[in-house]
Amino acid sequence: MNEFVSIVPQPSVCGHLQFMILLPVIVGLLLFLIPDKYNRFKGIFALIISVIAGYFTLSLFTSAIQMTVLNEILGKSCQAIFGLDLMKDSTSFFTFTIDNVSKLIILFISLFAFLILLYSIAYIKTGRVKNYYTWFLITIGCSYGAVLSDNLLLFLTFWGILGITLYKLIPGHNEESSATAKKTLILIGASDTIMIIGIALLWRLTGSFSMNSISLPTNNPLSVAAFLALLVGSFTKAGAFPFHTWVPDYAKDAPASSSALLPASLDKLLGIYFLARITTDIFILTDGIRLLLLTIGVITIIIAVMMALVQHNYKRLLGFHAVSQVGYMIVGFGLGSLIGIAAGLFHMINHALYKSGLFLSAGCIEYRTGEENIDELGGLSKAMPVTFFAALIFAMSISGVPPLNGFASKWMIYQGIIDFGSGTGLANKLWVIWLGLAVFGSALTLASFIKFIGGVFLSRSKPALEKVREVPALMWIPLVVLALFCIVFGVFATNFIVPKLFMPITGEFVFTGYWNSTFVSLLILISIILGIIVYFATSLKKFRTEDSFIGGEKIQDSTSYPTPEFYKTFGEFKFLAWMYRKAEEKLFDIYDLSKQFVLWLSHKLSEAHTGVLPGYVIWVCAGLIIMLLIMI
Amino acid sequence: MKGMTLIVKKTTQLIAGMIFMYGIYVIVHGHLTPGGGFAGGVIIAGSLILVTLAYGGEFLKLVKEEAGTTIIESMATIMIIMIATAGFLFGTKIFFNNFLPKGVVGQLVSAGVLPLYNIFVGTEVAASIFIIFLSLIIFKEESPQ
Amino acid sequence: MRYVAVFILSLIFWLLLTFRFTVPNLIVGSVAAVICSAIFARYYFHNVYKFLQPHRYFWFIIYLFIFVWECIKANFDVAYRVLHPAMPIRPGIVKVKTTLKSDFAKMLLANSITMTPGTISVDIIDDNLFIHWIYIRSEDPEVYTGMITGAFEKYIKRIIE
Amino acid sequence: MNPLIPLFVVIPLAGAFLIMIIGRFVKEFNKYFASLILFSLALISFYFLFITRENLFVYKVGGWEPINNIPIGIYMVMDGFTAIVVCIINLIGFLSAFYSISYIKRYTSENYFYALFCLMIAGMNGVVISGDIFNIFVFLEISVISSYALVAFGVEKNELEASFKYQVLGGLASFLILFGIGFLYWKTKTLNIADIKGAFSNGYDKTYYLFVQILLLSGFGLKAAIIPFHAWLPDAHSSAPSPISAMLSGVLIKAVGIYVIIRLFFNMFFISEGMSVLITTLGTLSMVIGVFLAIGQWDIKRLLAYHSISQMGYVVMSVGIGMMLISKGVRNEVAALAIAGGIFHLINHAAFKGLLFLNAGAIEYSTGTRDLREMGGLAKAMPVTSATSFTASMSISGIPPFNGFFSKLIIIIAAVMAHFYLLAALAAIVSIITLASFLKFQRYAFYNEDPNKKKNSIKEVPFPMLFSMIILSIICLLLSMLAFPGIREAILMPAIDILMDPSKYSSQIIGM
Amino acid sequence: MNNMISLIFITIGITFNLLGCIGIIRLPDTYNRLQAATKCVTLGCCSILLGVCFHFGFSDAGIKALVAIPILFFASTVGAHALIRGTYHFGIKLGERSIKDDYKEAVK
Amino acid sequence: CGIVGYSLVICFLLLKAPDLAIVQIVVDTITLIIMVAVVLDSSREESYSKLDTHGYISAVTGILMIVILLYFFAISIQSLDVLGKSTLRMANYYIEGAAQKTGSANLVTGVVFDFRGYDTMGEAVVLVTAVLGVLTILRLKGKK
Amino acid sequence: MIAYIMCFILFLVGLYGVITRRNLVKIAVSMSIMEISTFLFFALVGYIDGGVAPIVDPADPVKTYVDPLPQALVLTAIVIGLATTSMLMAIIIRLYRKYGTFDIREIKNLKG
Amino acid sequence: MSDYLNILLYVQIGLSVICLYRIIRGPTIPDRMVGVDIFGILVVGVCAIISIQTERSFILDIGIAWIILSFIGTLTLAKYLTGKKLNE
Ligand code: NA
Ligand code: NA
Repeated sequence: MNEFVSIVPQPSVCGHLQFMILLPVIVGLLLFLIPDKYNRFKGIFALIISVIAGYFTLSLFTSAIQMTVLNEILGKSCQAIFGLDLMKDSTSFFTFTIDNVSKLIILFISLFAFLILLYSIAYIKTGRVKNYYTWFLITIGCSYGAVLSDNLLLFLTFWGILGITLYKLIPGHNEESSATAKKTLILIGASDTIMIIGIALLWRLTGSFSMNSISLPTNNPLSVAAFLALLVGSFTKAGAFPFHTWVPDYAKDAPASSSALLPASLDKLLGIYFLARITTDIFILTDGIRLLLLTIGVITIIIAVMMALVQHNYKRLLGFHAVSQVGYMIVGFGLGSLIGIAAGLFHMINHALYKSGLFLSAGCIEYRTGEENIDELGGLSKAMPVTFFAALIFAMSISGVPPLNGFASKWMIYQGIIDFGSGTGLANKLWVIWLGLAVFGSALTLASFIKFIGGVFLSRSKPALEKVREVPALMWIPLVVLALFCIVFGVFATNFIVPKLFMPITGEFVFTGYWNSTFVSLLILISIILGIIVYFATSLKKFRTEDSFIGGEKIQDSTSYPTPEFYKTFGEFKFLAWMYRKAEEKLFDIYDLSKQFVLWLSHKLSEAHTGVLPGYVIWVCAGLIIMLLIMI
Repeated sequence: MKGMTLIVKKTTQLIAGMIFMYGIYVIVHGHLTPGGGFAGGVIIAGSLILVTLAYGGEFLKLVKEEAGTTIIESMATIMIIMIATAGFLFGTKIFFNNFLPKGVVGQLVSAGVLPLYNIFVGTEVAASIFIIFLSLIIFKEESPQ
Repeated sequence: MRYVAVFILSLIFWLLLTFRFTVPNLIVGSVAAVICSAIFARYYFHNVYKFLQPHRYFWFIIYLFIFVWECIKANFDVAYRVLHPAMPIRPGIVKVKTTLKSDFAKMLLANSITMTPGTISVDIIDDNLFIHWIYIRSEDPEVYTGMITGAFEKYIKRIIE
Repeated sequence: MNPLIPLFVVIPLAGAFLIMIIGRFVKEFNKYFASLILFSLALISFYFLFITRENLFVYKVGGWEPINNIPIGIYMVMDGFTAIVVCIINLIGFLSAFYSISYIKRYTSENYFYALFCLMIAGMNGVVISGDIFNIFVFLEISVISSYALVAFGVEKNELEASFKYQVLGGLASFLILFGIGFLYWKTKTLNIADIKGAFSNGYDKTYYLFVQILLLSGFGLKAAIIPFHAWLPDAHSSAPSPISAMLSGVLIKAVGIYVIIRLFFNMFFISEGMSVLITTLGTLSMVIGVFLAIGQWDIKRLLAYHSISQMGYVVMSVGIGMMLISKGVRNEVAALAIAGGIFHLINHAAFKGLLFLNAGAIEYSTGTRDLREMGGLAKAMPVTSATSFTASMSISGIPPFNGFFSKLIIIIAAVMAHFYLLAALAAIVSIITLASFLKFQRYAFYNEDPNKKKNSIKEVPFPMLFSMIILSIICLLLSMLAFPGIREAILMPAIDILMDPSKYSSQIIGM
Repeated sequence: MNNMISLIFITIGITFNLLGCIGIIRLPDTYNRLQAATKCVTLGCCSILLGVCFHFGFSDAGIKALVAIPILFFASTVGAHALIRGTYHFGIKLGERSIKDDYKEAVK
Repeated sequence: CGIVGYSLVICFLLLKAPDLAIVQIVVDTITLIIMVAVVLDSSREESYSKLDTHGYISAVTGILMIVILLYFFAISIQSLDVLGKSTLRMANYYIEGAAQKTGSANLVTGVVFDFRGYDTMGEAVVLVTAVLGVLTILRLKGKK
Repeated sequence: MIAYIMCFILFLVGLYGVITRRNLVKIAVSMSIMEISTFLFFALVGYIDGGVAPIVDPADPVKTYVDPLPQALVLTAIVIGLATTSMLMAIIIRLYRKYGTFDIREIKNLKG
Repeated sequence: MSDYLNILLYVQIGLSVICLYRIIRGPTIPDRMVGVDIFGILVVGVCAIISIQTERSFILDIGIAWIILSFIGTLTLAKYLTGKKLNE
């Protein structure tokens, strides 16, 4: 792909690499010292840094280098400073892989960073999130680091820092958002910790921390455990079932630009990047694992989109979609074929484009109206035309309407599934199920976006929204750029984007031979019709609200779910109704389940500490005696 | 009446001094006979405690005494450390070196610095014990709820 | 004056304890005695000049013998009561008036009474000694005062007053 | 005979007494003097950290040379492990003392505070540099008695109750230790740790050996608050003034508990498989139960205190795994890794737990409460406290790039490499729950809204407190550097070497 | 000779002690026990000390034993006195066989 | 407390430990005085509380524990020197010519102040610490 | 051996006291009983048959002394014990003032 | 001769055990205290006898110390009985 952009001169990669990672981090830390009063200045400064980093990325993208080790440089500098041989016996710690996947992803990281920063300068008002730009820049630097590092420990370090920045990018100023911040970091941090075990197991099994050099078949319990542990990390970051529950909450409570940066784009890029790494580089998957991946993929698609359907808060709705789309990518990687992987990566990029776009448009709406509930909005298309058109493109894209990019990648996934059906394993035999559910999910997506677009932009204008104007240029320019990307990636998908960007990663594959236009068109038609049916079935009914169940600790989400609409629609589906009710009770939230268990156990243990001294003395003696009984 | 009966008071007059002398005897002969700084110090404190018991607390102007004794005790301990460090400083660089001449075993003036240690430990112990005693007995506060 | 007395007494006590008449011993003893007198002399007797009157020592020695004799006598008495199967005791507290004026004398008397088996002084209030008696021989104050204090009072008067 | 070794005891002792004497007449003398001497001690300890890399130093108190290779005086021993712990003690001590300059203003009798503080430091230094088991006991008593007093420094209801419980259980511990020492002397007729090991090599009865090991383990385990001997810790550590809590949790339980356990079980007893299993089990129990107890707490300091139990569980478990491998004689490099993880975590815990308690103190100083439900939204009012406490919280929860992450990483990796998958999984789960409880702390203290709406009255704490907190949070970040093999080699390896080779310690000392 | 004398004294002392101890067991109430016991035991011990004095003769030990006698004397008598007074104030009634209590009015 | 301590003194005397005896006497008396001071300061009433369920449980547990611990103690001391037959190792050098080494006729004092003078300094410091502690705890007001 | 066992029983009696007594002062007394048993233990360890107290009489040199070291240790330990006891008593006095009771089971403000 | 002394010594110690009986039995607190007081005096006798046995004078020192401290202790106990504070 060196011919891709030839205007950039060949870089001295090592120097660039360090700068790329360190510069944003260090500048971010320096910005920490500037008070938040000068927020706009900080934003501009951060923008400049992101441009510089973007330049480095670009030069790296065009370079031919595949891997580099920074040990010598760091080691020498430390020798000079501390007189210690820092890197003794650790030849591989600072190894960076710069293969085609990483190159692609860091390029897009730079793109998103730039666009969202541009947007943020206008969007982030002073004091909304403390030290926003600090965490933003650190996020960028560490994302580069995570994507480029080859050593799993180094990777984990960068990966973990991203959890902190994610946490810090929520304002946390009130009950709900602080609870969300907490939940987010607990889930992310937990997944990181589980990854430690995976990495430890990998080291135990292979004796190496290098992603490149490991290639482990998942044929014994330990390697399966290692795989699953790493999978948890990837899933949590990307937001896949059952570790997705932080994403909708985060989307609702964080500023739209934070959501656009992390859950919508960077976390997806990284999570799916890591998924690609573990499914292709590190492990050799067996059939059972594929089955698992596919199952999780479709479950993610369906569950999240069904939850999205009933949302009234548009940011939360987008959050659930951010989860749902991950399912497609997982399905893509679960397939394991070249086309599947390419589709997964392609969908990842596409999703990042339109989902960050959607979040940014949501931010625009919020910026002007201050309202987060779809029911309170309407008829904004006249007042905010640019936002409307951009949002429309993103919505169509996510719903898989041709010729936009969402269609292209979903279509590749469907194709991959059909392709997969020719295999012999159990997972292969079930291809119809995967395909059917994926298509159904797509349909539901469309339905919910009809609701979003219709509810926010099209329906009758509300009197309260008379004074709404279009957002400033700084905010709509990124939207337009992203929308253009969506169109370009859709239109030129088969003839330019996929062959040029994704085939270098996966290897050559042909998909023209499998082109079955009737079939695919039929699928699209079915999905569109289904979507419209669902939309009308739900929206024709008058909304009724019901107090949501409040149990255990005060639940952070005060918005009520308008469940009755769904009861009416699928009145006969008692099971669905039950599922929704339980979902409201957070019964499926892995976070709340574990929290309840932990608090219960904690309470029981606490009760044993009665505060009465002789009891404690008895413990001591009992401990002594038990030790004696065991040992002697 | 403050303190205990006349009998106790008069007896105290008679034997408190003896007890004090005996305490010093125990301290000074620490390296020859059983006892030493600690036992002797407590006996000295005992003589003071006896007076306090017999005559009542205020007889000794307690508060003032307390301040004084704390200093005495701190000084005594610091002297111990100084003697210890003296061993450290006098050439040999050995902490806790018995650097004085040892003398003839069994004589009062013998055993190098040991009698000095004994004396300072005795002072310190006497002060400490007496302070503990005083603070416990003059402790006053609002009555229990 | 008192200081000197306490000093000398302390030094004597020291020498008795150590029973070693070497120079270091004397020096140490004197230092100790100085400290002792500095601390305790203020609680000491006021009329220390009495120490300088030799006849008091004479009476003291006499008194000592009488006291020991009384003790032994009374001891056998108590032994008899304790060992007797029926335990012939008639205990009670009696009040005895003393003619002694000085506090120290009262103390000595009370101690002497206490030391004599069978009687023990409970308290002194002004001139009245309250004595717990294991076998009250007489209920008449005149009689029992004589029995209890009689032997000691006059000697103590001579020693101290 | 390095003449600097006794200074670790002499300087703080003399300091304590000078504070008592001069402090009575010179105002403000106590605080600056205490900080000064602790700072100088910290410098000396850094010096030792560098010079103990090659060899071990023995200081024979009183100049009593061994006769026939039997040590007759008391030895002070300074090896790599000692240097690390001494370094922790004096550094955290200095920062806590500096922090106290403003914190302790609201208490009466500052002289007593600083004098006791210095005594506590002297005691801990004495324990750590001592090579004689009875001497360890004596200095242990100095430090714990001063800590009893310091726990009760506020003389309110809770402080007194906590101190009483601490004293009774601490006293029990002392008796167990004393009995253990008696047992050791009964058999070996010596008190020098190295010599005891030599004496045991002539043979011993197994039952006796286990009995004395268990006595000492439970005695020092009580001081280290290993479950089930932990009951005093949450009370005492939460009731003490915050700089003292920082010292107790950050340093004391290590210096007089964990350090001695490690020292005795590696360098005095022969490592046996049974004991190492026991120690690992105790560590795991502490790790798990401690964290479950912690997460339900609403009192910040109590929450932190229970976490100390849990984090010490990590250390003990890790060291126990190392012992187990050594006793089996297999996978020595993994054993070294496990021990390194334990010691690394020990160092880290001192930094972040000290910092957390200082943060808790700052919060209490500003808001007047320790109950999480009573506070909120402090991030605006107290930016520095908020930032430093975030650093510490992330450190203890094992989030990169802070130090706790690396030590937990090493511990988990070592557990996996040693084939203890269950332990690794437990360590991970505990780490997650730790994270959860610290995010709870962050949420209720710094995020959220103030339930009492008294925002304007809350101010950031004065400079000395800020200074200590900032330095400690920088240390939290810098300590991650220990994860680099080169630095680990330089600082942790001397300690690991002395622990790894069961006879190195005793043979080196006896030879001197 | 000296040894014989000392032995005799010690034997006498121990006999006194024995009597005292029998008293402390047998006598009915606190006052009487105190009565019998302190006196006998003190005398017994003084006697033993005298024996020691004879044993060591005119040496430091002998003198020390002699010095101990008055100290013992004062200590035990005053102790007994204080104890009996304390007992009375503590509220222990005189035994049933008591016939007289002059102290009662004086305390009031 | 008092009486156990006093009995201990006799034991010490019989075990040829006069130093311990004298120190034990003084310490025991002081302990007694301190305890009396505390009890006096609060209340003089003896509380004879009946054993409740709680009490029974702890009593039974206590006795059970005692029996078990005693058993372990008994089996673990079997291999050790019996009373009076112990040998000297390190202490040998405290006796052989120690009087000349330290100049002290009282070997215990010699050990305490010379061979183990460092311990003794620690002991003195412990006492000072306790004094400071007592003064600290007995302050009337802890916080301003 | 029986002496050692008796000594340990003394220790256990103290322990039993700490467990079962409700009065703070009695707990303190039980603690000091435990303490005393440890002292006795050391003294027993140091005893040697036919040995004399370790005080040299220049006039009358003896060969066998009992072991002076445990005695030195106990000496130190006794003082430490005294220090601990006085601290404990100071706390108890304050506790009584604050809680108005000596009952350990009433003193349970800190729990959980 | 020394056998005889030994017997005397053990008789004396046996007497202290009798005191122990009273201390444990009670029945009142003053009774116990009387027991303690007497015990203290008896031990002086023990010391004295031991000092003859061992021909060492320093045992007498212990005896004297014992007298003194048991005296102070007894006074404290007596004061406890009177119910006065120690500083009254
Ligand atoms: Na992240
Ligand atoms: Na709160």
